[in-house]
Amino acid sequence: MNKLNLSSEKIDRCRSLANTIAEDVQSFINKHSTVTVERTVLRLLGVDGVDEFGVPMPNKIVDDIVKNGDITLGSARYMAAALKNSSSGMEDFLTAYSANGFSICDYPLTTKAEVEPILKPYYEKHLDRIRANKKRREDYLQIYPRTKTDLYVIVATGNIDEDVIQAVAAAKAGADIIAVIRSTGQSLLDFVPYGKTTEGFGGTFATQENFRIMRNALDKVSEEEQRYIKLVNYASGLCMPEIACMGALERLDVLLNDSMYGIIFRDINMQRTFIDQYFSRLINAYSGIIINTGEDNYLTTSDAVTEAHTVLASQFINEAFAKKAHLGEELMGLGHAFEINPDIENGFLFELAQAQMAREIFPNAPLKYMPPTKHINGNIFRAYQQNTMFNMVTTMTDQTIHLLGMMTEAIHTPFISDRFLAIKNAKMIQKSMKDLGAEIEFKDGGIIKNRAEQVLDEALDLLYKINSDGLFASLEKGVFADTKRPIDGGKGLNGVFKKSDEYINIVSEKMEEFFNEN
Amino acid sequence: MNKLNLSSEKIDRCRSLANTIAEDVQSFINKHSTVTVERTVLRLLGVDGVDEFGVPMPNKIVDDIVKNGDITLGSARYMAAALKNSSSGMEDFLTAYSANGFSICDYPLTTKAEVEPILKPYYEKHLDRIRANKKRREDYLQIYPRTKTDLYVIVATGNIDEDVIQAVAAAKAGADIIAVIRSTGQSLLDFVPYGKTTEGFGGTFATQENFRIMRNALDKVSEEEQRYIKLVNYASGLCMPEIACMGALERLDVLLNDSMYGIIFRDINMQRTFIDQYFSRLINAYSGIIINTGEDNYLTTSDAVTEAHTVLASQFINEAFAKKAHLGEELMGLGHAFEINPDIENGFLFELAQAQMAREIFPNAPLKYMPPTKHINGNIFRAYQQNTMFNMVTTMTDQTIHLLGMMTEAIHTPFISDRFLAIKNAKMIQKSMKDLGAEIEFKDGGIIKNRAEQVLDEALDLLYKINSDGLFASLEKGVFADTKRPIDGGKGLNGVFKKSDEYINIVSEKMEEFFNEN
Amino acid sequence: MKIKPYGDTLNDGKVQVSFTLPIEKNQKGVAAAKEFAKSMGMIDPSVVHAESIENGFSFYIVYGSIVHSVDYDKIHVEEITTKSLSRKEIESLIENELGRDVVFVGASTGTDAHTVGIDAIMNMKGFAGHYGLERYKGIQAYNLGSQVLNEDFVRIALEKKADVLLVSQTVTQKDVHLKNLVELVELLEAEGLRDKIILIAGGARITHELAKELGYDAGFGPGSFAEDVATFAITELINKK
Amino acid sequence: MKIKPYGDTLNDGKVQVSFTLPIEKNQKGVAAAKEFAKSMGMIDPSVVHAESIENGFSFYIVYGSIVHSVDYDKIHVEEITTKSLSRKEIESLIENELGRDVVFVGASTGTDAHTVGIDAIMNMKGFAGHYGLERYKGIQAYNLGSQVLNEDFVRIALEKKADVLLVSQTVTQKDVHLKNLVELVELLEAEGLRDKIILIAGGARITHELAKELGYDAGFGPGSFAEDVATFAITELINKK
Ligand code: B12
Ligand code: B12
Ligand SMILES: Cc1ncc(COP(=O)(O)O)c(C=O)c1O
Ligand SMILES: Cc1ncc(COP(=O)(O)O)c(C=O)c1O
Repeated sequence: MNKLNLSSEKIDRCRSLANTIAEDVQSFINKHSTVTVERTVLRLLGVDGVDEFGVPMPNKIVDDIVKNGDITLGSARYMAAALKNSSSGMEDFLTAYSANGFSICDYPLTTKAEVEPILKPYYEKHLDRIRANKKRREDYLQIYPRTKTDLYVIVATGNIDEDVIQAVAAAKAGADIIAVIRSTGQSLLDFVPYGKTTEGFGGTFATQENFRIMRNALDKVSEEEQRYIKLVNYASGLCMPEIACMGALERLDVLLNDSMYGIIFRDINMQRTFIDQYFSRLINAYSGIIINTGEDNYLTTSDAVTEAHTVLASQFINEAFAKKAHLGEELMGLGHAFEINPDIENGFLFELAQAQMAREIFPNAPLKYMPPTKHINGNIFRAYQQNTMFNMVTTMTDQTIHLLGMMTEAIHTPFISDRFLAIKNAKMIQKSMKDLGAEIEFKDGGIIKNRAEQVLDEALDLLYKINSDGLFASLEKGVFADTKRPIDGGKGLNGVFKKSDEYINIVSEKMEEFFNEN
Repeated sequence: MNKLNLSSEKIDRCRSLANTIAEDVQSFINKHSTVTVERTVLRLLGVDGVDEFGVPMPNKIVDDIVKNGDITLGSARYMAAALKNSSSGMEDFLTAYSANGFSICDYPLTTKAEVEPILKPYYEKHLDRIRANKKRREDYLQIYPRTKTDLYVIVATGNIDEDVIQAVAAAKAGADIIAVIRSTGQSLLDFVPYGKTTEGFGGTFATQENFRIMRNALDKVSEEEQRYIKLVNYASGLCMPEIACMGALERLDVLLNDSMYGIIFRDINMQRTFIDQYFSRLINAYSGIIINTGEDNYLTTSDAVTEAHTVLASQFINEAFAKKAHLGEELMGLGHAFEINPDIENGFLFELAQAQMAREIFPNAPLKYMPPTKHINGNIFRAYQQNTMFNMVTTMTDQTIHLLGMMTEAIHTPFISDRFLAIKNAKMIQKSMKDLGAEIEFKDGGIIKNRAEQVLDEALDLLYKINSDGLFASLEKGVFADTKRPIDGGKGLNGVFKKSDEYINIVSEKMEEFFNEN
Repeated sequence: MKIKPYGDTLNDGKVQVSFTLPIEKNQKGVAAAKEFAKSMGMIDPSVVHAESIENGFSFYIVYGSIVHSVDYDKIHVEEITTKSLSRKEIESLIENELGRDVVFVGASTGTDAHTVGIDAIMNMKGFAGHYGLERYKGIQAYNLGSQVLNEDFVRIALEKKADVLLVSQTVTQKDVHLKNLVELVELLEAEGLRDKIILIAGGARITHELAKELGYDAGFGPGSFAEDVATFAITELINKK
Repeated sequence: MKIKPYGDTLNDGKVQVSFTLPIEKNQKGVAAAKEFAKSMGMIDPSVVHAESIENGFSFYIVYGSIVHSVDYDKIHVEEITTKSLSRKEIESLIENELGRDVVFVGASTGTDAHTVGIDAIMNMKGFAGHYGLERYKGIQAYNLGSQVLNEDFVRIALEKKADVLLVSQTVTQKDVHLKNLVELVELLEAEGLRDKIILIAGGARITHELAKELGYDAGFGPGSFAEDVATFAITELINKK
C-alpha cells in the first residue's frame, strides 16, 4: 500500500538516525542492571509467592542481596549459591528462607561458570513454559485466524471478578482484544502485588494470579466464539521486566511496554527504565508478545497538529530499541493517536494523513491506534461522533490494533454499555466502509499528501537534533510531550547499578543465545 | 466536478427519454384544470378569508361555480363577471358575497376577451407582490451570500408559536433552512385552512397566516445572525397550487412540490395532481421558489440498494416536468436519500456513489439530500452515528440542501435538543472534513465507479420502459416505491375537469407570457 | 430478586439522563439540572455536560446512581404466550380445525399513511424473509392500504365478512393513535361486531399491554412477523369455536 | 418559577434515560426497564430501545415525561462571586494592596498523574490563550507536577512559605479524590497551617460547592483560567490582611 508517495530516502535516513540514537543508549544499558531485572531473573528461576508480611519473595531476596551482598554480581549468582547448598530445590529453599530469616548471602558464592549448570533445570522449566505458551497462541491463531483489524477495549473496574464479567461480555459483543487497566498507583510500586485482587482505583492490579484468571476466562470465550481473544496488560513502570515475565508465563498477548511513557508520564527515572525496557522487551520477543508503545500519549499534553512529528520520530526510536531486543516487526505495536481538535478545519484530513503515513512507514508493524481522548468532553453524543470519525480513519488506513473510543471518555472508566456501544460503532464502520480505503486515491499536491510529507520532514529534523544531543539530553530538554525530565530525577534511580565483571544474567544470556541461533 | 466518468451519452439519452415521458403527460395537463387550480386563480386575484362557517372563500366560490355554473370555463371568467358588475372592487364583493348568499353565477358572463382588462388591477397587484418578494429574497442573499451546503431542519410541534421558538433556536445554532412540517391530515384536505393555528398532529397546518408569522420570525433572526434563513413548506397534496400561491405571497423559499409523492404516498389521484403540479411549479418558477421533489421517499418503502435507479429515473422525469413549468435548474431541488442498510457490506460506498452521481448528473440543481430514516431504530447513539456517516457523504459530494438526520428519528418528531445535536454533528463534519471531497479520487473500475455506472444503466432501462408504457400506465404498474396506483383511483379525481374552449386562466397566461419574454 | 441498573459494579445503579431546560445555561442552570436529577432518585448526580441551546434553552447530560430498585420477580408482563407456529403449521391448523377460509382485513387507519408495517404483515412478499398473509393457504387477506377512515374500515370489514381485523398505527404524536384506536372499538361495538371478530393492533409504539388496555385482543410491536399474528388469530378463532 | 424539562412544548417534562440491567433482554426486561423509569418519576415511559449486551446484561433507552418540577427561584448556587480581573489588574492589586510577592505552590497529588489541568493554570504558556501564573509579576509559582504525596506537598509548602496551595485531582473513580483531598486538609490542620493559607482545589469533576464542603476555600472546574484563580486568591489574601 503506497498512497502518499513518501520519499523512501527520507524514511531511510530517519531509520538510520534512530538506530544511532538507540545504539548510544544501548551501550549504556548493556553495562547496567536494576533491582527489577534481578527480580525478574529470580522469577524465571521459579521464585514466587510472598512472605508473612506480604512482601513478594523476589523483592525479599533482592533486597537481601542489596543489603547484605553485592547486587552488581546479579541475583543469579546468589540463587545458584543457595540452590547448590540446599539439598531439595527451589521450593524447599523458599519455604526455609521465608520462615527462618537467614540471608541468601550466607551461602558461599559459586564460580560464575558454575551458575549455568546449577540453574539450568530452573530456567529451562520456565523458558519451556513460555515457549509452550507461544506455541499455544500460535495454535489458537491457526484455528481462529484473524483477518481484519482487531478491536481493543479496556476493562477497569478494579475488581478482577467484575473485570471478567465485563471482558466476556465485550468479547461476545465483538471485541478481539481485552486490556485490563492497572490501578492508578501500580506503575510507581517497586514490586508486583501478589495474588487475586478485588480493589483498585481506575483499574485492577496487575498480578500473576489476575493474569491467569483473565486468561482462563478469555480462553473459554475464545472457544465459544471461535475467535482468539487477546489479553493485554501494562508493563511500563518500575517493574517492566517482571510484568513481562508474568505475561510470558500466563500467556498475555500484548504488553504496553515503553520507557518513554514511564519517563514522561510517570516520572520514572530514565536510566532505570531504559535498562528495564531492554530486558522486558527481550522477554516479549522470546514469548511472542506484541509490545505497544505510548507515542499516542504525547498528543494528550501537546498539540496534535504542531507536534505530530514527535510521534513519528519517537516511533522510529522505539522501533530501533525494539530491534535491539530482537523483537520482530510483527511484534512492534507502535502507538499513535487521533487527537486533533475536531473543530479544526480539515483536521480529519490531517488525521488521515498521519494514520496512512504510519501505515506506510511501518508496513509490517501491528500499529496500535488510539482514539480521541483529549478533545472529548461530557457531550456523549459528540464523543460518539468523534469515535465514528476515528473508526473511519482506522478502517480506511488499515490499522492493526484498534483501541475503541468511549463516549464517556471525559467522565469515567467505561461502563459495560459504553463498551458495547463502542464496539457496535466500530463494527458498523468496518462493514459499511470496508473497502473505502482501497477505493480512493489522494490528490497529488493535495492537503493529505503535503501534510504527510511535512510531518516526515519535521520528524527527520527532530531525529537529527536528538541524535546530536543524545536521547538522555533530549529528554531533559523536553522534546516529547512538552515534558522535561532530569537524568537523575524521577523514581527508581536507586534501583540501578553498574554490573560487575563477575555479573551474570543467565536468562538474558539464554534468550540472546536463542535469538542468535534462530 | 467529474469523478465518476459517467457516460455523457447515456445521461443524454435518459434526459431525452424523460422529456418525451413528460411531454406526453403535459399534453394531458394542458387540456385540463382542477378545482384547486381555479381556487388559486381566485387567490391571485385577491380572494381570501373564510365565511361564517369557516369555509375559505376560494372554496366557496369554486364550489358555487361547480354547482351553479360551468367550471370548465375557469373561475376567472366568473370573477371577471362579478367584478364588472360590482361597483367597488374585490373586497366589497367578497363581503357582500359572503353575507348575502347569492351565487357568483348570477352575474352575466363577459366575453373571454374582456376578462384580462377587468382583472388586470387584481392580478397585477399580486404578481407585483410576488416579484417584490423575489427581489427581497435576492437582496437578502446579496447581503448575506451563502457559500456552503445549507443545513435544513424541521419543526413540527403542531403549534406555530412553539414552532417559532424552536425555529429561532435552530437558526441561532446554525440551521440555514427551516421547514414547518404539516399536520398529518392536511395534504388530503381539499382546502387550505385559514389563519393562525396552534393545534396539529405531527406538524402544524400550512396556512397563509402561519407562513407569515414564521417568515417574520425568520427575517428577524436572519438579520441578527447575518444569514438569510430560508423557510420551507409542503405543497404536494390536494392543494398544490394554492399552497404555492401562498408561499409566493409570503416569501417562502422552498416548497416540497411533487405529484409523484402525492400519488404514491398520499394516494392522490394522478390526473389531478399532475395538473395541479404544473400550475404550482409555474408559480414557483415565477416566485423564485426552489422546489423539492420526493424521490427520497421511494427508498423508505423499497430497497435502497436494488431500487436506487428508480430514484435517478424519477429525478430525470421530475427535471423534465420542471423545465416544462419554466423552472430554472437553480430551482430544481431534486430529492435523494441515504437509505442503505448500514449493516450492508460497503453500503457506504454505494451511498457515496449515488450522491456523487446525482451531483454530477444535475450539476446546477440545488439537490436535496435526505438523511437515513428507514434503518434508524430506537438506539439514539447508533442513529447519531448513521447521521455522521450521512453528513460525511453530503460534505464529500457537495450536496446543496442538507436535511439533517435526527437521532430520535424512530421515536418522535424532533425535540429541541435533537435538532441542536444534529446541527452540531453536521457542522463538525463540514469543518473537519471540509476539503475531503476535493482531495480524493475514485479508483478506476472500483466499487464506487462501477456502482454509479450500474445505477445509471438501470435508470436508462427503466426510462425506456416508462416511455413505452407511458407514465400513467407505469404508475399503475408500480414502478416507483413498489406502490401501484390506478389512474382513476385515489383522492381528488372529482375535482378534475376538461377545459372548455372558452376557458381562461389569466394568471397562468400572464406567467407564461413573462417567461416567454424573459 | 431486587435489581438495579449496572454501570461497572453490581447494584451501582448507574444511569445516564439527558434533557433540556427552558433556562439559560449558567451555574444556576447546572444546579437546576442537578436538582432534577435528584428528584428522579439519583444520588450525587454529576452534570457532565451543560450547553446553551440558544434562545433561552440549555441542554444537560447527567450521570449518577439511582436509589430505586425493582423487584424482578414481581414483574408481570402482559405477554402473548402462544408460541408462533410456522406457515405450514398454521395452514394445516386452518384446514383441520376450522375447515374454511379465514378472512383478514387490514389497514393503516385515520390519517396515518405508514403502510410499511401492515404491508410487512400482509403483503405476499412479506418482510425480512417471512412471507405475508396473502401467501397463506386458507387465508383471504385484504390490505386496504393507508389513510382508511374507521367508518370505511368497518364497512369493508362487514362486506368481506372479516374474521380478523388488523389495524396499523404509526403516528403517535399527541396520542393521535390512542384516539383513533379507541374510536374503532367504539364503532365496532356500536355495530355489534366487536365480539364477532378478532381485533389486532400493531405499530412501532404498540405493545400487547397497550392494545389490551384499549380493548383489543392483541398488540404487535416492532419485529413482528405474519406467522406471529396468524398464530395468535387462528388459535383465538379455534378457541372461540 | 417552577420549571420542567422541555422536549417540544413548555413543561412537557421530556427526558431521555439510558441504563443497563443485569438481566436478559426479553419482555420482562423491557417491563423492568419501564418500572425503573416509573420509579424515577416518568409518566408513561416508552422503552424505545432494548438490546442484549451479552453475558446476562441488557441495555435500555427510555423516553418519557417527568412529573417532578424544580422551583427555579429557590435554587441557591454556591458560586464564586468575585468577577475575574485581568492579569494586569491582578498584578497591580498585588503591588498596591499586598506590596510583596505572593507564593503559589501547586501539584497533582496522590497517585494522580494528570498534569494538564494544573499546568494550564500555572505554566508560563497557560491554556487557550490565557497565560499561566508563572507569567504574573508579583507571583512566585511552584508547580510540583504529578503524583505528589500530600506529606511532600505540605513539606514543600512550608519550605516555600506558600500563601496559596493549588491541588489538582482528576481521577475520581471510587471517590479516590475525596479521600485524597480530605487527607490534605487534615494534614494542614495538624500542622496548624490551614488558616494561614488559601487552599484551592481544581479538576474536571471539582465544583466550588464540593470544594467548600471538603474544607477548601474554593474549587475550580473545567474552563477555569489562571486569572480566575488568581483573582480569587489575591482578593482573599487582601481580605485576610
Ligand atoms: C417510512 C416512513 C415514512 C414514509 C411512509 C411510507 C409508507 N408507504 O409507509 C413517508 C415518507 C411517507 C412518511 C411520512 C410521514 N411520516 Co414517517 N416515517 C417513516 C419511518 C422512516 C419508517 C417507518 C417504517 O416503515 N418502519 C418499518 C416497519 C416495518 O416497521 P413498523 O411500522 O414498526 O412495523 C412493524 C411492527 O410495528 C408491526 N406492525 C406494524 N403495523 C402493524 C399492524 C398489525 C396489525 C400488526 C399485527 C403488526 C404491525 O409489524 C411490522 C413488522 O415487524 C419512520 C421512522 C423510523 N425509522 O421508524 C417515520 C415516522 C414513523 N414518521 C413520522 C411522521 C411524523 C411522518 C410525517 C407526519 C412527517 C414526517 N415527520 O416525516 C409524514 C406523514 C405520514 C402520515 N400522515 O402518516 C414519525 C412519527 C412520529 C410519532 N411517533 O408520532 C416517525 C417516527 C419519524 C419521526 N421521528 O418524525 N414516513
Ligand atoms: C490526558 C489524559 C491522560 C494523560 C495525562 C497526561 C498528563 N501529563 O496529564 C495520560 C495518558 C497519562 C493519562 C493516564 C491515565 N488516565 Co487519563 N485522561 C486524560 C484525558 C484524556 C484528558 C485530561 C486533560 O488533560 N484534560 C484537559 C485539562 C485542561 O482539563 P482539566 O484537567 O479539567 O483542567 C481544567 C480544570 O479542571 C481546571 N483545573 C484542573 N486542575 C486544577 C487545579 C486547580 C488548583 C485549579 C484552580 C484548576 C484546575 O483548570 C483546567 C483548565 O481549565 C481524560 C479524558 C478527558 N477527555 O477528560 C482522561 C481521564 C481523566 N483519565 C482517566 C484515567 C482513569 C487514567 C488512567 C488511570 C488510565 C486510563 N484509563 O487512561 C491513567 C493513569 C493516570 C493517573 N494515575 O492519574 C479517567 C479518569 C476517570 C475518573 N473519573 O476517575 C479519564 C476521565 C478517562 C477515562 N474515561 O477513563 N490520562
Ligand atoms: C506505553 C504505556 N504503558 C503503560 C501505560 C499505562 O500505565 P499506568 O498503568 O501507569 O497508567 C500506558 C497508558 O496509556 C501506555 O501508553
Ligand atoms: C415531495 C414531498 N411533498 C410533501 C411531503 C410532505 O407531505 P405531507 O404533508 O403529506 O406529509 C413530503 C414529505 O416527505 C415530500 O417528500
